[in-house]
Amino acid sequence: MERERIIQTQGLSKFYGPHMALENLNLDIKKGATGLLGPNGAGKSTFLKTILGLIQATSGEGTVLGHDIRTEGAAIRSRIGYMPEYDALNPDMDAINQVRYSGELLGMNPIVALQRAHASLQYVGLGEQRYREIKSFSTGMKQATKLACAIIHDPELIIADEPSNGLDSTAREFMIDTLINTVKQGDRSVLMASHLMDDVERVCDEIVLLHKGKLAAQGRIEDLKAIDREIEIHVWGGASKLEAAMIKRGMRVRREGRVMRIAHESEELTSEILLCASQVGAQIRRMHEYEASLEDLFLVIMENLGYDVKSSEDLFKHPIHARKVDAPGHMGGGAS
Amino acid sequence: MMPDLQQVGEGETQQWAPNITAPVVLLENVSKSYGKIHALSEITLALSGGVTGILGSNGAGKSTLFNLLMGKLKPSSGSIKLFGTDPWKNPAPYARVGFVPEHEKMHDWMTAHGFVSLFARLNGLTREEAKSEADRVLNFVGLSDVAHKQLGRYSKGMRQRVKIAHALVNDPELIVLDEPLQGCDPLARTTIMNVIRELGKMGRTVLVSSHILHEIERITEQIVILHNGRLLALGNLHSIREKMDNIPHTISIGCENPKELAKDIINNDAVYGISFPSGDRLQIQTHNLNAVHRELPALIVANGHKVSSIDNPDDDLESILNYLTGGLAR
Amino acid sequence: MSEDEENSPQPQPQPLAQPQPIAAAPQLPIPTTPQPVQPVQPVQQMQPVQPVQQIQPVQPVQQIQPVQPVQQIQPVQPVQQIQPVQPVQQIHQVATDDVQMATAETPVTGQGRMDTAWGSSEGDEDISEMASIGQTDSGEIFKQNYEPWRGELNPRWMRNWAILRHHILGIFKKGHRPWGVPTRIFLVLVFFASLSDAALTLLSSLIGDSEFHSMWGVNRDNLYGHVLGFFPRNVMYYPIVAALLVGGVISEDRLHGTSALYFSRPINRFDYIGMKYASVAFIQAIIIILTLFLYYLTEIMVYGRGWAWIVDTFPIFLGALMGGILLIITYTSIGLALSSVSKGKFFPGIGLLAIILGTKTLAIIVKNLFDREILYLLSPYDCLAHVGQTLVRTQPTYDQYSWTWSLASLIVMNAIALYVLSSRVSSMEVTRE
Amino acid sequence: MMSPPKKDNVFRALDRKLGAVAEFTMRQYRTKLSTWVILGVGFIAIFIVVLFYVDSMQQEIEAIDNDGDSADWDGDGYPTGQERIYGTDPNNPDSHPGTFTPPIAPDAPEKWINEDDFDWDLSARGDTTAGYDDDGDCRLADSTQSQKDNNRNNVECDIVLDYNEMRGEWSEPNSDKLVDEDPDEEKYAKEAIHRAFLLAIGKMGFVFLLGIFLPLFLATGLIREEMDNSTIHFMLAKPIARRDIFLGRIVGYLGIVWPYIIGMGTIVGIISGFAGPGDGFFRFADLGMWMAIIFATMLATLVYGMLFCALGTLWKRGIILALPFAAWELGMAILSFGAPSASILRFSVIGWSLNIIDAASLVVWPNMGLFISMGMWGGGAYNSDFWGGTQLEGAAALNAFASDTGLGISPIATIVVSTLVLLFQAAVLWLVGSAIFKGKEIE
Repeated sequence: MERERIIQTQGLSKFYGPHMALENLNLDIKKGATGLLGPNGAGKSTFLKTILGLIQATSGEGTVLGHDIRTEGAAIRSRIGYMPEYDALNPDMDAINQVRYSGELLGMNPIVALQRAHASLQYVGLGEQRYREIKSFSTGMKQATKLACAIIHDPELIIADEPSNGLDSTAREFMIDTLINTVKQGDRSVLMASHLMDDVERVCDEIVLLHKGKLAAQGRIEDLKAIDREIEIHVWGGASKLEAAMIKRGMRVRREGRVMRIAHESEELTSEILLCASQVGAQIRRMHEYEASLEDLFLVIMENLGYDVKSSEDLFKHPIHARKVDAPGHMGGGAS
Repeated sequence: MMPDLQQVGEGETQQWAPNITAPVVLLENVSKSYGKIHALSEITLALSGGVTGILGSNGAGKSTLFNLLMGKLKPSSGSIKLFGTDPWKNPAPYARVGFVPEHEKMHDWMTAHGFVSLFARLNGLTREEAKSEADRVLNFVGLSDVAHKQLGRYSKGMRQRVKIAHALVNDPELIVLDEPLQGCDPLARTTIMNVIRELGKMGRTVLVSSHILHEIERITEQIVILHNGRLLALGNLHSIREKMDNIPHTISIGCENPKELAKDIINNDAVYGISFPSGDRLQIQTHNLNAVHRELPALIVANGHKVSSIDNPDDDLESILNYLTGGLAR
Repeated sequence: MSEDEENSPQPQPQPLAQPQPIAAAPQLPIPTTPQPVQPVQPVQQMQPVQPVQQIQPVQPVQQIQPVQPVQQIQPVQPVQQIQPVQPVQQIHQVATDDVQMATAETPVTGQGRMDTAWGSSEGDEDISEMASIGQTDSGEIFKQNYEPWRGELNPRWMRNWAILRHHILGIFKKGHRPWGVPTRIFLVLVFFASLSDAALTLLSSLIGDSEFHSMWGVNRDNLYGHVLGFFPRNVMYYPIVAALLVGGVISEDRLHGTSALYFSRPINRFDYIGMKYASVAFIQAIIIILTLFLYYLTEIMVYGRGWAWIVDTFPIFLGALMGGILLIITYTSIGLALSSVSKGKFFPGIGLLAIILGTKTLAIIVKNLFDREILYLLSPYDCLAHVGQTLVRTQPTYDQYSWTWSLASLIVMNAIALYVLSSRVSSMEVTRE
Repeated sequence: MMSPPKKDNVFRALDRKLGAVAEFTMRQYRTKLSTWVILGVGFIAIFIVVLFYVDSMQQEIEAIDNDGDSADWDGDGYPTGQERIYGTDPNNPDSHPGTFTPPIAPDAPEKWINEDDFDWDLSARGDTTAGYDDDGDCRLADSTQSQKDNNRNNVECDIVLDYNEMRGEWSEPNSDKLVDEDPDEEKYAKEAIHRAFLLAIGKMGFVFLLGIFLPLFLATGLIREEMDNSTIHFMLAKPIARRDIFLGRIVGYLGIVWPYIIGMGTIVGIISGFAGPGDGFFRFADLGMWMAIIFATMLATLVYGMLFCALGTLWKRGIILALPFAAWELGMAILSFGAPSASILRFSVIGWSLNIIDAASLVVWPNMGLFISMGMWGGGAYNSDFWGGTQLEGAAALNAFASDTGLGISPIATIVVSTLVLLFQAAVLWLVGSAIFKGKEIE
């Protein structure tokens, strides 16, 4: 079943002087939840601003919900709900009034806006706190208020910029649940930009990965994930011996502290691992098939683009001047 | 009256009295209250070397703890020592400290390079030294190609990386990171986590706080749990879990024939409960995880069972935090 | 990388790795009543029971239709097309009521009996309805109900009206733009102080003293004076009113990031500036123009002025009105321009006062030192006064200079201010690079 | 592996912490729009005054015939003054020097305007006589001795100048009739306006306006803005004492403000030196005044900078605390014009700063008091101007802005003492400010 497309762009480019923020972007985002990923500075903000119709693309065209992004910015903005990354709330207002006002700014009449403000605050879990001033809110409650502002007019598309950033686990869980619920039960679309891959993976089915203004990957998360099967074990005591024993038996082992991953090649692998463990007396606290996460996917894609994870060796490759002057000599400082 | 020409960071209220044997971070009965609110009460803690995760929900007192360590707050009672020296009104210990504050605001008009080299100079480097140091750390956090762009044009994650770079510029012994991974992309996140872990292995003392428990789990197993300003637990998270013996441990084993496996396992004294949540899964309840796990591999191998997975569903940070804080810190 | 972390179950390889709990290390506080109840349950934050009045009152008729709910109660299935109404939580509401009714047997209050009675009398239909759909999932708990909304969004004028209303009503009541309490108190004080001439006119009619009336009644000087003259007003009242008002109007949007709230909605920059401008100007107009009207009206009422008098004085009145409007426009332009270049609310206010009072001070110095008049060109207030004097035709202070220069200077000031304002607002960000 | 660190000299040491903070502060100012707005407004304000000064220097000042002897009352073509010299009757058209043999040609009336300028020895002090009857109408041969010596000091045609030690000012000149009675207005007015301008712009423009408002807007936020933005956290986590941060911030602020003041002072000084009246093409003598003005303003910005920075550190709304100080200083500035020796001035900053300028004006223009009283006297009341005074233009302005030092010691000593006091105030405020900052708990 072909789902309807909500965002489409063809050859979208945006230059800031010589600096290229977006380059020839051909995107096709369908109804449902989509994650907008990319390393820092990949052009996500520029992309969001472009599809909101707030800045003009240098070249290329696109539609959002059937509206042309170049000419119908206002129409787009009245049909989507945008949840900005940074604080966008007046700290001296009550949550209910802030949300109501955000509805009125869309053209709702005040009575309807008030009803909808109650409903949306209820929905984002701020039913009890809606008469409190926003400055007394925690980060999680502020994020929820921002979401309530975004969904007050029941938009077809919700653009959430880092919705779960900076939240503690309770608030984060709730924010994610709310977004999932919005997609599943409310049948709305969510475009979610986030660096927290776990959250994206939970909410979204598809991702778009931008890098340096170009499209690096797009598609369903499941399709994109490599099917490199591995067994992950958590060892308690005797990890090195176990590792040695397993390598001796010809297994391919990667190890990070107490966590080891073994390439899943034979059907008997689990039994062999346990055998090794019983021989060296190591405890296997956990053992399960390791499923690649979105984060792995991201890293693989970035690695293909020539960026890798660095280690402390890179940090200490060069001589460090700081040692010379850091502290009094008797503290071990002074000369290195 | 003269500026600090010797660069020794002389103490303002007391003489610099280093004590190499002293723990890097030492808190004794530290309390901090603002009016009626007790942000921290009676914290006693000593840390030396290794990575320690500071956990707690919003308002648990993490930021207060860090601010106390960084000499920005004066403890209401108790004493704080960094390298054996009280940091309040005394900047001397910070020669060996790197701090990543949680706040997002930075000097937007500065370039990343200017920002890092400024703070290198505040560490007592001269201009040239500071420049080369800044190059080094910025290259490390992967910002060398944009090092001369203004911070105001950086995204959140890039700013976060600049903050980390500035904290690493003096090659510190003690590194305090308040929510360092916020807003970082997975690449930076993994890099930073690797570095934190490796710095810990080099014997540096690293304090990290994060809301995302998986990240802490990936960095360290040594944790400090704060809740409502109280110290709830500290130490290795698995050991903490084992100490909580009034909550039974669960071991979940996926295998082809759970009933058969159960028969073999029931002989172990430590096991006191067995259930079969589904056809291919066996759950064991025990008070002594160690005793069961010690026997388990041999037992499975000896009896020829087919086991596909072993899991301790409640031996992770989330469950521990949950149990300890009575479900409030989910 | 130290590879030799041996069989030690401790993960940290280095000697000092373990935290060392010293003498008074705390006992591990083990919770006395562990609650392994499903912890991740955002349910308790949600209110499953929706207040009845929140249900969309739009098309209540359709809610009774028993057919629709059946297919909608499917909890998982994404509803293909958005149903105009949301009977989901309507059903849900009934369901919870029912559950409460069944379990709540203990309370013996009158209220409880009433509930029971109410429940039983009207429950038949609901129960039958329940039964018909109950087979699908009677045990479903709705954590969150996404309530669709199918209202029409009003066009541009309504959005602009919302901005205007939000700012103006904030002066009078809570729930709109929060103006500071000092600002509001000062506005009230100035309003009543501006009514002093009306009050004195009233008083003079009561006393019946014609000399008193000639001092305070409506005449050229007094009409001019109401808007632009008299010492406390020209220096103290209206500039400070303007300063207090413009303070945070744009700068706080920048500070709090609330500009994103505007620009992520179908509001363009022109409307944003225009409405902010209009609201600030309107509040000033309440104080300046409204009191002028009241003053004029008082004179007509208490002295029973006839048409002849009104026709005679109306041009003067219009002149004063124009002067007031010019004053409002100028102060608002300059003030908002200052507000748009800063992030706090102090700088624009102090800046506006500094411009108005500073140019005056400077001009006075120049006048004393070199005996040259520049006030009529330099100071916004004196430009206004010069033009206002011409409009009302009172004795001009700067009679040797043409008032057109002052007017030109005013136009230049406004143009510069509006240019700054518009260029700054057009660079305000919604997202951040 | 690394060479041992070089021995630190003072410069290498300053290049580190303190220098870094100062440099950082300067660069921060440079990037802020508000800095340029404030500096620009100061520039514009000062230069509007300068513009008018230059304009007034270019203006012709109308020569007034104070004694009225250029008029030809009787219509015989001879001005009154000429007739009076030759002893003919100025009111009789038949009596004029043309009837002499040989006949004397009539003078142009202009010759009898400004014909009897001041001839005062401006270095005089104490009881003294001065003045010379240039046009000879006092020394007329047919006048009696008592006519020639109205002031009865037994000197014909002179002016008695009496310096009142108690009040510290010159009393009204006691003049014989028709001595120095028709002074050159333009010469006096230009000099007086020039001096008044220097004093006014030095005291009100530089020391008060720049000296208070630059610190008010620039220094109040030095620490406070960093605290509000929570960017101070970065700096406090480094091994640098808060006292040094405070000092470094102030030094950085001075690094912006002092060059600005020096630049402004130099430019305005050069302009006024060229535009000012005088025989030479440049008034070198005034450079001393400008040095004093710049110096006083620098000290004022230093002390106020420390003060406002400390106030900003003390409270979130430090600018509200600073405003009463600014008002107090304005009051003190105004007071110092009228009563420069009031002891309450010693409790202000501006009193001491203005002392420096006043003292310098006494060094540069030693007889300021006499010069003022000369202009206030203006030749006596023989042909009063429209309002009935004989005051020359510029004298009132100069009188308003000039004042004594008020310490009662020599000008040089006054400058030294004032400087020391201001430096002491700055040091105390630095200690107080850094003590406040040090004890501040910052979240």
